[in-house]
Amino acid sequence: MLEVQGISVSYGKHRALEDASVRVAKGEIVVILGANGAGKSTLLKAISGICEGHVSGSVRMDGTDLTDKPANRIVEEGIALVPEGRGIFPDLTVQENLTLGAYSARARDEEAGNLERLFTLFPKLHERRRQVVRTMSGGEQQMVAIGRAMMSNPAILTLDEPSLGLSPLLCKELFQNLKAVRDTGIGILLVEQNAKQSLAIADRGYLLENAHIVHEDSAAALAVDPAVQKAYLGGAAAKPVRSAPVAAPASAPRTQRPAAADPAAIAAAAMQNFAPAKRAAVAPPPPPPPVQAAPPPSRPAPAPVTPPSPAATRPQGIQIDDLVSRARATSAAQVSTRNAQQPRRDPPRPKLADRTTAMPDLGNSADRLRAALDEIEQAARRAEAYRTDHNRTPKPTGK
Amino acid sequence: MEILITGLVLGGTYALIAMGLNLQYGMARIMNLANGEVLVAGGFAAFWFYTAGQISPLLTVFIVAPLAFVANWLIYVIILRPLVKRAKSRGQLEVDSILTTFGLSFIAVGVMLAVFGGDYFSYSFLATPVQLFGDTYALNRILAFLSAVVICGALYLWLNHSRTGMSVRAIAVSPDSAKLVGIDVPRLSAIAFALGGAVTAVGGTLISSFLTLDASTGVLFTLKALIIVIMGGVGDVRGTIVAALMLGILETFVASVIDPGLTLAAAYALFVIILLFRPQGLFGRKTT
Amino acid sequence: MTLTGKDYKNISVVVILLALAACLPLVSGAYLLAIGVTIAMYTVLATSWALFSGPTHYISLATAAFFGVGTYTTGIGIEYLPYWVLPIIAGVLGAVMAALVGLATLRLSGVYFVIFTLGLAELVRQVITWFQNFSGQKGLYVLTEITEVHIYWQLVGLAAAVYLVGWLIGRSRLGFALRIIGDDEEVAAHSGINTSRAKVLLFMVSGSVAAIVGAMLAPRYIYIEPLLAFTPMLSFQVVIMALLGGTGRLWGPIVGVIPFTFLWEAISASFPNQTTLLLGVCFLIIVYLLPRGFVGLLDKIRSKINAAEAYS
Amino acid sequence: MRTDAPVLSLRGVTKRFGGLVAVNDLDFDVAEHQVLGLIGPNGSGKSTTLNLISGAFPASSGTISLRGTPITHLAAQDITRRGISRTFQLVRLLPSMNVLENVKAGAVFGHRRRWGAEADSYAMQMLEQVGMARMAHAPIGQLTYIDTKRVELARVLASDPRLLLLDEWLAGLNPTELEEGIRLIKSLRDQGRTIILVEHVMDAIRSLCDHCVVMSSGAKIAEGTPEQALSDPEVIRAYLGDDDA
Repeated sequence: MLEVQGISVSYGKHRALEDASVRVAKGEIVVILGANGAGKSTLLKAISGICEGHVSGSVRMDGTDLTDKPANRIVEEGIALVPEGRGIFPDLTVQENLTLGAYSARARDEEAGNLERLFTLFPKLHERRRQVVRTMSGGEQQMVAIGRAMMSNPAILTLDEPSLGLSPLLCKELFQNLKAVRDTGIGILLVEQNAKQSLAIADRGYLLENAHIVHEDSAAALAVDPAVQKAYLGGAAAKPVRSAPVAAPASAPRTQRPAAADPAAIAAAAMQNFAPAKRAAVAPPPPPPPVQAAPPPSRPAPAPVTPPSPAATRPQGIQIDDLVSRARATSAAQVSTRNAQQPRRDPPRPKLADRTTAMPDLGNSADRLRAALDEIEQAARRAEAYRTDHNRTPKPTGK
Repeated sequence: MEILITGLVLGGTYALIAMGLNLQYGMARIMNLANGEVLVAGGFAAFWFYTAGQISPLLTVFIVAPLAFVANWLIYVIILRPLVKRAKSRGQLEVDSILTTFGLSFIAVGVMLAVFGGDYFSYSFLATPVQLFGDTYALNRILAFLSAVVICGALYLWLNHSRTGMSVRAIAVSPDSAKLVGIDVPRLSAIAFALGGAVTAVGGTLISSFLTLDASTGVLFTLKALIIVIMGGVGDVRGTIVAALMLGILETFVASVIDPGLTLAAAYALFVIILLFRPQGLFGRKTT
Repeated sequence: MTLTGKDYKNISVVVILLALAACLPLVSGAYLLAIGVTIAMYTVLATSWALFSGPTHYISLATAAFFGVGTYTTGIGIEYLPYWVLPIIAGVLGAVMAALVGLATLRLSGVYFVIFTLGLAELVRQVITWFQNFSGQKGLYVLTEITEVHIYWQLVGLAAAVYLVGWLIGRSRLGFALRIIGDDEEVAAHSGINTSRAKVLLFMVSGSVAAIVGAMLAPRYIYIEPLLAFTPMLSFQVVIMALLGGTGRLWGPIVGVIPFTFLWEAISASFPNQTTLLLGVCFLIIVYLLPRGFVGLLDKIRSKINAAEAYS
Repeated sequence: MRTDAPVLSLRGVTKRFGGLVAVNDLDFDVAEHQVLGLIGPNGSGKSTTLNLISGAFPASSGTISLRGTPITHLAAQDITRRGISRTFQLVRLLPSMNVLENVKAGAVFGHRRRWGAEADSYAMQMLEQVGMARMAHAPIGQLTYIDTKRVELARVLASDPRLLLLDEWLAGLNPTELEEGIRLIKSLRDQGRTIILVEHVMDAIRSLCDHCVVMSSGAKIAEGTPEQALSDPEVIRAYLGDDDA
């Protein structure tokens, strides 16, 4: 069992990770989701002892303290990292990469057995074992990287964005492979941007936002969490149903800028991603016309300290419009409040458990899914129409 | 034909020296400009053992190699490692290590001058002629060449087929990845550096059996070794051997056809051509 | 060009110091004058070296090559041309040679440049020796009316010129470009600076000055031969003096040159056989104890004093 | 319809690194005064595209032209001189210089070259624009993270570019800083500057961009207004992964 307790990392003045705690047991896949720059890679680097910043906190593997140990010692304790950029030896052959993977003392005795197991898992590596890795495709290189890490006979495998640069098909294959690795009893800690696919194979997940771990839940729960979507596509994507009818009529002149919201409001919307307690508050610019009459704002949206009591006071049908109008009404006020509040955001942060209960109940996930699919179809039609009408990069097919 | 064989023979010994430097620069990432002094020291040892105790240079090799290994290991750990740790960037390490190894080379020259004096030294070992393809060659050169072939071959096998050799190559290819597979990079870098020094010193021992050396010729060998390593591609064993043979043949050609005084000029001309058209070396790959 | 009051002050200080330096032959004996020539020579060489190597961090070991080319320009040319033309020709030759070397190597990493310049003096020496073998002569006699005092004044004048050029470069776009290149070459390129051109230009200045110094010093040697003109030790001494003083400021190298010249005199006198060894020790001392030279040390002390004042 | 050439146009631009195709046959145009968002998941080739435009390395094939003139094979400094300036993903400042000198670097060597007092005053003007004038003489080491970003932006602005490339300029900012950052970029937009924005902060994309190009695995998968592009099913798939459900 890998236990990371209250780890903080800073690069000079820049705090890349603050007080993060994560644990991974053997035989489970744990995924860490988060936007770019949220600190995901830093966390994995800190665990593996290759972080260049200043690290505090503790990393323990089966009770052995690994904090401040050199990277090669950490490998000996059974943690293998597949870093971003793969961490392979591009000028060596597949076979050599794998042999090097088994360099550590803990792996040597089992080298033959591990290799055999690996080749059953990835037959392609066996086929290509004499090939120089640099000449292989991105997906194959990723396979080598995972194979290399598995050769060190790890108890925990950590991977930094393994799907990076892979085509959707290869991604699918990769995640299937990871599942197979998990089934051999290895624990996997996965940092990913590809939320849907990684959640589909994961057991648990953490949401990392702006250097903090803001949420922990089962993978199934995270998969239907609108906050996860928002973390990737921003405010409006979480409510595609609403934006569909009004969004961008195809005839809109393209030089026209979107209704210029004031920057504070934009930032406010963007910041919804950072402030966990306000996850439900969506203030997308340009705001769509309310479908139903919005109830008057009961209190300013950004107040982060006490999470709103769920479901009961907020009928989900009007929730978004409600929040939109509130956000609009208070957007000017928000700036000053926020300026005053943001820096002090940390101390009153509610505990994880509180926050999970504060998650707004979005009802039946099947309904949501259906709505989302409808929306996607509409969007596809719209996009098609737009393409034929307004193809400004003339390709033969457009005419 | 004669030029070709003499050139190949000379190139073979160059390959050995350059291999030593390549281990130090390509693998341990230290540009060692005191490399030539290590070579001269190896030659001195051979000279001393031969004149004082009639010990064959071929035997001296077995004394020189472990001594040079230990000495270079100490140099790396005591003098160079602090620089590696202090360096914030590759560029800074390069400047620092160049200056430091210059200093070391001067110190080595100074010590050798103090111990042996400034004279040329040479001894006559197996200077008997042998017939080969109708021409005559000195036996000591042939022997030196054969020894170089054996050592280069052994090194090549070691690097490509042993576990430690492979991990040394791994450090050369990607030190960051090497850490992740559990390789103790600082320790292995020291070993690569020490081994490079030992190989160079052995090269010096062999060369001293047919070339005249003096305390300050080291820098010429450093230059030649550097040119070979860069021509062949840093960290590339095959390239080193090919480049060394090329240089050996070129030098022999220039020396016998134009003027023996122009060998370095010829080497430089070759070097410039390589720099202009293939700056990554014959076998090196462009870094992007 | 606008000059501030501080500029005027600095200029007058430099002019006064140079004038004082020029007065040395009037008051000193032959020995002191000889040391004066040595100091003036290394000041010019180290300052021009630092003009290029300071901002770019490329370590040039080609000083001896340029110097030797200059010496030979005088040695060969003195028979055919009036003396005053020769330093000019030497300067042009040095610049051309530097341009060629720079174009071939300055695009590449620093190591290639070091290696190339390290062998350059030896390369030129071999070629010249080879030429001489044709003509059958071993060396050249440079017999002129020029005395040690003349050489000294020429060098002081050249030093003034080098300081002026360095000061002008520092105020020019080229100097600004070099500072940017020294900080971050990629930013420099993306700011619109032609980085290789800037580097080659500065290397040309540096090479040209070294060749002029060689041309000026040739009469001192009277007899020149390749081994003397292209002694690699010269390159190393220039590097060490410039680094000892510090390359961050125009006045840095001279701070290294003066103490080092006296130290070197003492070493050569007391340990004539250990000079090489002690030069090596000097290298190590600089790398480990004075990585930014005396200038860096002064800056450090000054900032510590400032910090202490800020607290009190 | 349009008579004037677009400020920048890419046609069939491709970049290979060894066997890996980082950018694959990319076409798009940037019109005058347009703010174009270049978005896509990590590793989709956005930064590589920016590097190709700015001349950090050459394209393997295809053409990039600035107002109809090909600039595909020019060196970085020549591209900058012709009027394309960029910021770097990880801020790159000149550590030995103060804030004003950093900005002056752009003013002196950029698209429109200035020198002496003119460069100083122009650099100062740019510092005012990004709100850093009061720090003009501060050393770089004293700056906070967002301030370093602002100085870098000022340096780029000081070169008077026709086209501005911002590489994840908002990444890594905390909420307060993010707000300032968005306001700053918005002010640039309102001046009518032509900008390519590589960005992950989607709300910023939505509000700042006129037009979006979405990339995935090196290729363009969608294009249009931010609303259109972000609701494109292909885009949703690229970001959230294949939906197995």
